[in-house]
Amino acid sequence: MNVTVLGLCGALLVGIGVFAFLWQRHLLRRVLAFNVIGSGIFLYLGAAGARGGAADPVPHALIITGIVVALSASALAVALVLAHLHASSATRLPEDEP
Amino acid sequence: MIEGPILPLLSLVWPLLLGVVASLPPMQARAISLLPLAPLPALAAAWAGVRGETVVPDLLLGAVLSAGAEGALLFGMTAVLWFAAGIYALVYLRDTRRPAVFAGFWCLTFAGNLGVFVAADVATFYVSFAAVSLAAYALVVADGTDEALRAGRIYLVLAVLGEACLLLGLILGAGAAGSLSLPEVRAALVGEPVAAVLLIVAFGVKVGLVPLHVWLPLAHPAAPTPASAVLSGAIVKAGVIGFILLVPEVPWLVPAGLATAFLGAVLGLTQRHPKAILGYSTVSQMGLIVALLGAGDAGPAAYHAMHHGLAKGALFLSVGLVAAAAGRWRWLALGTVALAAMSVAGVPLTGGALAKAAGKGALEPWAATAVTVSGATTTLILGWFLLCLARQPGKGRPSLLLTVPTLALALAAIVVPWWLWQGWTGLPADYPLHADTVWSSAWPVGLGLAVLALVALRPVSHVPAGDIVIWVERTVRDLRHWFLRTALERSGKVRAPRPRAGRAGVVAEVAERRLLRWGWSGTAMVLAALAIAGTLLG
Amino acid sequence: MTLAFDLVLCAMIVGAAICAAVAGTIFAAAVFFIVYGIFVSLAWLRLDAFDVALAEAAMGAGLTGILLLRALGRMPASEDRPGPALAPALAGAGLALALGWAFLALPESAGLGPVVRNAAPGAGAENPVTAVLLAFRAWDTLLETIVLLAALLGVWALSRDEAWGLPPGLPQRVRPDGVLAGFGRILPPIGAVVGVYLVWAGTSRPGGAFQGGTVLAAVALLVSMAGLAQAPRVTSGALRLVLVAGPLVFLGMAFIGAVLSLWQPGAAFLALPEAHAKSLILGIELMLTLSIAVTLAALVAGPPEDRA
Amino acid sequence: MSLILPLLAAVPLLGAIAAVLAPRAGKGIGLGVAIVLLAALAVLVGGLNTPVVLPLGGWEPPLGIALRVDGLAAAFLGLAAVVMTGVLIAAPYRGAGREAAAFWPLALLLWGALNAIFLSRDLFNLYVGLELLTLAAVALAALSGSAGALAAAIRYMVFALMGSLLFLLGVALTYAAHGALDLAALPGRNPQPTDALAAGLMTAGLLVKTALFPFHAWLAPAHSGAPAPASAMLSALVPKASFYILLRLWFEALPDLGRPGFLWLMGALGTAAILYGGVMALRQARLKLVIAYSTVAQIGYLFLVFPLAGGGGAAQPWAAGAWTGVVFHALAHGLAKAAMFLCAGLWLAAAGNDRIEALRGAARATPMAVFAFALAAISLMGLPPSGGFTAKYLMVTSAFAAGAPYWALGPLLGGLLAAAYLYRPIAAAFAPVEPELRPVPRGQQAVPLALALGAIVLGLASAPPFDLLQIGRPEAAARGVE
Repeated sequence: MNVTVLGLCGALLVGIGVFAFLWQRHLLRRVLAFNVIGSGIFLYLGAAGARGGAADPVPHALIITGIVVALSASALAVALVLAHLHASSATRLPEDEP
Repeated sequence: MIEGPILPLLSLVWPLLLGVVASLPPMQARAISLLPLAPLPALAAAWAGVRGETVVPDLLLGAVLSAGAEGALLFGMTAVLWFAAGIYALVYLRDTRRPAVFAGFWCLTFAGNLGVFVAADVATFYVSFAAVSLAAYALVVADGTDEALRAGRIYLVLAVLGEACLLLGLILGAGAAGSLSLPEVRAALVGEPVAAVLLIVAFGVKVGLVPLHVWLPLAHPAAPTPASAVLSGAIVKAGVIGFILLVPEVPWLVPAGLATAFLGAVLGLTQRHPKAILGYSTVSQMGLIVALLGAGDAGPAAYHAMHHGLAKGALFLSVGLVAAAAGRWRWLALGTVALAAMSVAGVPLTGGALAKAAGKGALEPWAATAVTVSGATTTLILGWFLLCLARQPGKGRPSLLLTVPTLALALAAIVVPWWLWQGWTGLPADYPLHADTVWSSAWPVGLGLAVLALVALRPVSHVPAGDIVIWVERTVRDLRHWFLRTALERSGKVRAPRPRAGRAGVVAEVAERRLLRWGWSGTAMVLAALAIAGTLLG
Repeated sequence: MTLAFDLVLCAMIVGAAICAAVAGTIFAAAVFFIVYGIFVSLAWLRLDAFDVALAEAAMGAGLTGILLLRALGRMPASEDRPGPALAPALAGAGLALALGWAFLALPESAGLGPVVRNAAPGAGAENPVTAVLLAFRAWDTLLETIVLLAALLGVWALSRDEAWGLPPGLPQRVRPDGVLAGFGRILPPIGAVVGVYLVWAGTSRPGGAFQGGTVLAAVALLVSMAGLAQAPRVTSGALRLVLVAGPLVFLGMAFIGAVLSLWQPGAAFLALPEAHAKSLILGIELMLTLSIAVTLAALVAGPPEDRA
Repeated sequence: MSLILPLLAAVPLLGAIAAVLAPRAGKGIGLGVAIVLLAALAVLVGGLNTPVVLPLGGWEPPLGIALRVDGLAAAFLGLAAVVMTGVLIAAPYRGAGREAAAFWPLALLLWGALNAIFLSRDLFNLYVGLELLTLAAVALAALSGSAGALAAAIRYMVFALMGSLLFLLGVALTYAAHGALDLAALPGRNPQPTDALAAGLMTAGLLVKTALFPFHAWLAPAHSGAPAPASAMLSALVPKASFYILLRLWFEALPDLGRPGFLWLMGALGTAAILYGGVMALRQARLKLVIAYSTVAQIGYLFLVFPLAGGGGAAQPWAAGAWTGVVFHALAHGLAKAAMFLCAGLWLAAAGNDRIEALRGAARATPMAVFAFALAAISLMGLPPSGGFTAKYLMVTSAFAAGAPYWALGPLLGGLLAAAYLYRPIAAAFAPVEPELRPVPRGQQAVPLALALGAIVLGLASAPPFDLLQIGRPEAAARGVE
């Protein structure tokens, strides 16, 4: 039961993250939303793996790998956003500028 | 790896290799000198007789080369004609703009041209046909003039249309036959009228069946003379072999072909440029051949096509020869022209007379009469050609490399039909000497000459070469303007629109700007995931 | 009782996530995100996933938070105008509903837990998560360290040509008697000890190269920010050697297995000889930790820059 | 084989590490990697009769991860090897400056990611491979550092990350439902109601990464803004990797999940992509954008495999015509597109910009490059005897044999559109004017020529690759996904 709550929480986090990812135009906010989606997916997967009582270590390993990958992507994205800011003084993509 | 005789395969591969050699830096400047070498294996193959089946399982979808009697005959004619034109080109194209490009495409076109006659499977035939059709574009535009580029554009549009029809037709046929073998596809086509019509359009473009003929009178004057010769003599025969190999007996081809024969001749009379006149003459002659094919008689059609290839090749080459000849050389040149022209016109005892005599037997009486009468129109148009050609200025003494191939082709056009007569037609050896045979080929010539005298006194008014294409071009231009105007009025938002792809392009550009926005695309993405899941639930 | 706790925890997580998603300023959003990360690592503790909780706290909340805050410090405060909300809300809600339904529709647990626990001792690690990471799914882990390297190369490639060859990040100017400098003297030794312990413990208890590496990376960042030590230049051979040492040793060991397999039946690409598995895993982990620490620190520092 | 597969997987990564350590030797290292991999592939293809499976570390799935090579994998590994070799030879980066120090290791990492994907059978491992591929590709797209390239790279990343997340969600659901990540283990499991959602999420994520219309908007700016060698990799190889996963997923892991609506949707989007990409390509004034939008169109062909595989098409003279044709298309497009982008790079360097008008007279200044471009164009148009023709031929035949001739419309119209949009650069190159291009050494023109010839040879000698693809061909390739 508790696990189900956490799993549904993960699903909800994915929804919130997706909403923010699509809605926000500031690029750093998109990076942030990307991380919310990621952790939501991980929680969802972890909760699914814990339903049998004893925790399944395979999802844990996958999630640790996933966290590292997400951090790598975030770091590159943030660096890109900053470089873009220096090059064009904009915090959004050209098509999202008012 | 390769099963069966190797010579036919070598005939195709050798020119391709030469084409590659021509493009190598040390050869580029002298690439034209390679042209006469390209047909050597093909000549050997033709001399030895193209027999047997060559199978190359690793090539394409498993290539099979094998020629029927008609294919072998046209294969030989093609090799001879390209050989003669190649020698002619040594002098004629000495100073061409891009020798390597020209030589490369010459070799590619030639390989394709041979390929259509020996192909026995769908893929090889299509590849060869496409090679000969599309590579010939480079020969048409070789001079790079505006006129050549326009002719090339029209040629390309029709060639691509033909390719598309051919591909569809072949695919439908291969599907119906469940096989790639051409004879089986042909048999299956009887029950596939759509595929048959597609193939008729594809080959009709190539042979210049009215109204698909418009490229011929434009491309021939634009191309360099040796290229015009092979274009008219050999390349259009790819369409003939296509009809022979693939199109089942279709009765309405007889009237369609005869109409083309007469229309071509009449339109030719409206021209002044000698090569344009010859182009229309080819349209006319190919109409006769199509009529023979429509009657279901491939043998005489191939025989006629062989003769026409040699004679028309001589006529085209002679245009360059006359321009290079003055004084008594000019008389020699014009004499050669007259010889070849007489043969095409069917003056008794020439190759042309034999070709007509061989073909009439299979036709219904009215059609046979029409073929006889066409002798008059052919005489008329070729006489007109001679008059126009004689008016062209000439200078100097022609090189032997121009004279010999032209003369040889003209003589071959007369001699070769005699040589092959009995073996090919099965008619008695003296049949062409019978009085009624002679008479039926003599009176139309006489009639034609008489009318020619009238025309020479009062020339027919000039129609631009390509006739209906002028009207088509104008309509397309108007439609395009109309499209763009309406499209622009509708979309005030679009900045600096470029006049390409018309309204569809404007719509696409607006869509692209929407899709570039992550809010839109990302939402679409998530919804697509759910939608796909939805389709999978059912 | 525990259910009530879980419900409250989930409510806090979701609340923090919503605040991070819609907060009026980006700064507030970033702060909420860090809070959110800490809550999520609590949730991992609830799921008995200590390794993940450590990783989430250290990387998900910690390093990502620092990354966002540092980037924010470099940006002009711009007003924030998101796009239309309806379609994104529909997409988000639709996805959340579908996932929620799916979670309830999942069959009884079908995981590999028992299989892993049986095989783990033979793989040289008592901690089953470490066994999965460094033995069963070692290829994933290897690729993942390469992903880190790729990200760092990508980040460095974004420097201006004029700044190429400088140390990563902004030039640091710190007052030697400032608070940061003081912290910088006290914290590193503690951090280093914690980091190495996490790695060493990782084979039998929660912890491991990634968690330990993150702590060490934080130490390195602190030292650099406090101006105690100058970071090496991005072109420095030594720095680059440290960056690739972990993956290189990992790949090297893997290849030895592949070569051995030509005449030795038990050997294979990425297989460690069973007799030395435990020590080899520890050795690989230490090398990986070093590389991960330096890579993470350099990732957070950003491309070399020659101006503020 | 126990050494060959690890070599294919690890040597590019080792090369990347070496290039990090010795940036100045980047080119040499890259070529060394190319030689080793080409040799390994030659050995592999020479000895491949049945699929080869290598459990990594000796741990069999579902516990461990297994690499597997069949004909399809070998074909894509070969494509990557040939294109990457060409790109590495053609890439002009020298010294230890920023671009050189970034390009060589990133290019090798990209190659490593491609090989990892082509070899992998494990869904999560495929996710990690995809992420590695994306990060390397984004970094390469941003390499020039211009504002436009940076914006394009960010957009690329936003799209690609969302695609990865959707894919990861699907993977998570699959594991939760089946306790397995190995593709080969999935068909035997009990079907679960969540499978549809998992498949939908994974498929949508991969569609984005493959840039199928309407998720393609990121592609053209990113591919046209990258330096030419990077564009060649991005356009020729990167979308193929995610499409490859789609093929594996649908034809091997989940063949029974397909429904007519899904197949129809994929075919419709594919056809729309062909037409839309063609029309957009026609409207571009810059050569690199023409080529990039051509990629959008060419990607559309790939998705016709879904409606065309199976059906009446199975009863043709060639087994699994549509499946084989689509793979041929992916291979031929990869070779031709790499050649085109490399040509575009030469002309960009020689003319200073990549407007089509700037090409006028290029046939005189750079005859080999123009020839290469024209050969590549022949394959893209689907004219014989190119690989593009063989592909289109097989697809169109399958459409007719399956009694669904409307699916042939896309390939046929697409060929005409390709002829139209490629005619303009070629006509400009042959314009009879004095070229304004700076001369380009012949050695540099030879690389695109070799790649374009490869696309032609693929059609001329289609039997060997055809036979290769039959090794371990999934049953669903002939039976269809349904």
